[in-house]
Amino acid sequence: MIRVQEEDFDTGAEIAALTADNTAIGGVATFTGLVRDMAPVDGSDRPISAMTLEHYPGMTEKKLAEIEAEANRRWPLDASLIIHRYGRLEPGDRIVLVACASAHRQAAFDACEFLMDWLKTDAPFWKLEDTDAGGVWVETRKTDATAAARWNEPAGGE
Amino acid sequence: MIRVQEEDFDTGAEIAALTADNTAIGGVATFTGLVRDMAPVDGSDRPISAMTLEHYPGMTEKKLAEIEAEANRRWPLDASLIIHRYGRLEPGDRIVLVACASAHRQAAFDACEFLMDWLKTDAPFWKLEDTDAGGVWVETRKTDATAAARWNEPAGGE
Amino acid sequence: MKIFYFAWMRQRIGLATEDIARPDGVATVDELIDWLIARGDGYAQAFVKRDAIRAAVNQDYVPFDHPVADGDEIAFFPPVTGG
Amino acid sequence: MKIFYFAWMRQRIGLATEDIARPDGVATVDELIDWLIARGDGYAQAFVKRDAIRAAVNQDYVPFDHPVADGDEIAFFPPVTGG
Repeated sequence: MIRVQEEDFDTGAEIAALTADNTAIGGVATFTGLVRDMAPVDGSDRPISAMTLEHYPGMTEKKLAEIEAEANRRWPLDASLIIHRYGRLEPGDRIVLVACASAHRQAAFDACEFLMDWLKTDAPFWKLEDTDAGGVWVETRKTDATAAARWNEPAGGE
Repeated sequence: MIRVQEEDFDTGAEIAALTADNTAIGGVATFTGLVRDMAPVDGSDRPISAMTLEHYPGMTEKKLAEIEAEANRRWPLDASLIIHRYGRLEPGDRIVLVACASAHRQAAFDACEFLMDWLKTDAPFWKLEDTDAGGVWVETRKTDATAAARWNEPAGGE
Repeated sequence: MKIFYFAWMRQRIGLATEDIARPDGVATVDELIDWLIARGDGYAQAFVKRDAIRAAVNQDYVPFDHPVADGDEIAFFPPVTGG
Repeated sequence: MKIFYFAWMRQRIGLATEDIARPDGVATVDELIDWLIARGDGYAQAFVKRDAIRAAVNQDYVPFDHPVADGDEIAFFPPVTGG
């Protein structure tokens, strides 16, 4: 299931709903992304007071659904969930939740990492941070591309 | 923080408490383990109606605190939490929650996997499953030992 | 063609979206970019780091040699930073 | 010495815990196991897969050549299955 929304979400309720009525599930791996109070700007960390998340309505939902389907092809998941917020957020606010349920612990973890890595490099979202130097568009981090690339390795390389 | 308890826990509230008042945290990786409705007994899956978790009071808390400290030494975590239940549980019930918060996504994931792997192989808990063939003590799985062993590799091998 | 611009490309161009008829001689994303740059400074500024820009046609990522046609939904945006 | 048994070892021995004075000639975990097995069938059954058993002294895992002393808290248990 995927959801793109402006409003906050209740992590516990979302996880509970994901596993309700399926007692074959052995575990749920999740990642919750939060707005940090500091951001690197031109090489040094600056405090940020807020963040505005822009996205591409339509394409966002399409790509999220595609990548969720891909995760379900790659790993034996019983359930999966991606929630990504947009709009204005403040430090400490939840941005994103990825949850993967499986009978197999490692499958749940791997799928969760795969989805987070992919969200960082291919989901059409852009972050504008309000810093004391003004609004700054967040730049892509090379480490995110590296993290995402590991999932392109030949089968058995994982 | 570690807790060993008979009562259930509220995953969302636990994660929120872990990250409250620290807006330097970029994300939280979690794993929630649930009681499955089937268990392998002598090579074939059998339905289970309940599970009783026995543990070694005193040593459990000691070992959990040690391994949590080790995770904090290995990764730059802002906060971490292990909750492990004992007593009688039914399929779908929560058994364990591990949560790791960090400014760095991969650190949060790795620490969470490390703690789960360790709980499987070194935390003094034993599961007795009620199956239609009677009470069956769960046997160690070789895959758990393999999973735990990967954290013993020389630095840089991860 | 309906064209969308996002993030700092949107700010530099001063538009989030616009409808244009496919210009003569524009058959690919690359040729569309050339045509847009020629329209003025805002566009030139938006496409200045051309290699870093990503293009989508009908909500799928495409390489710049991908064809464009009337009726397409085309989007240009900087590297994404979600998650 | 206070000795604890867990899971199916506890069931086979029929005791969760017992206090014993360190027997003569018992200086290590291994020697304690030999002494316990000699006490009777329940113990022999509990320690039958001796290589699979884990031992803890004062709540730390120890190898079987670890010394035991009066006042120690000693535990024997099967491979753990938590998490």
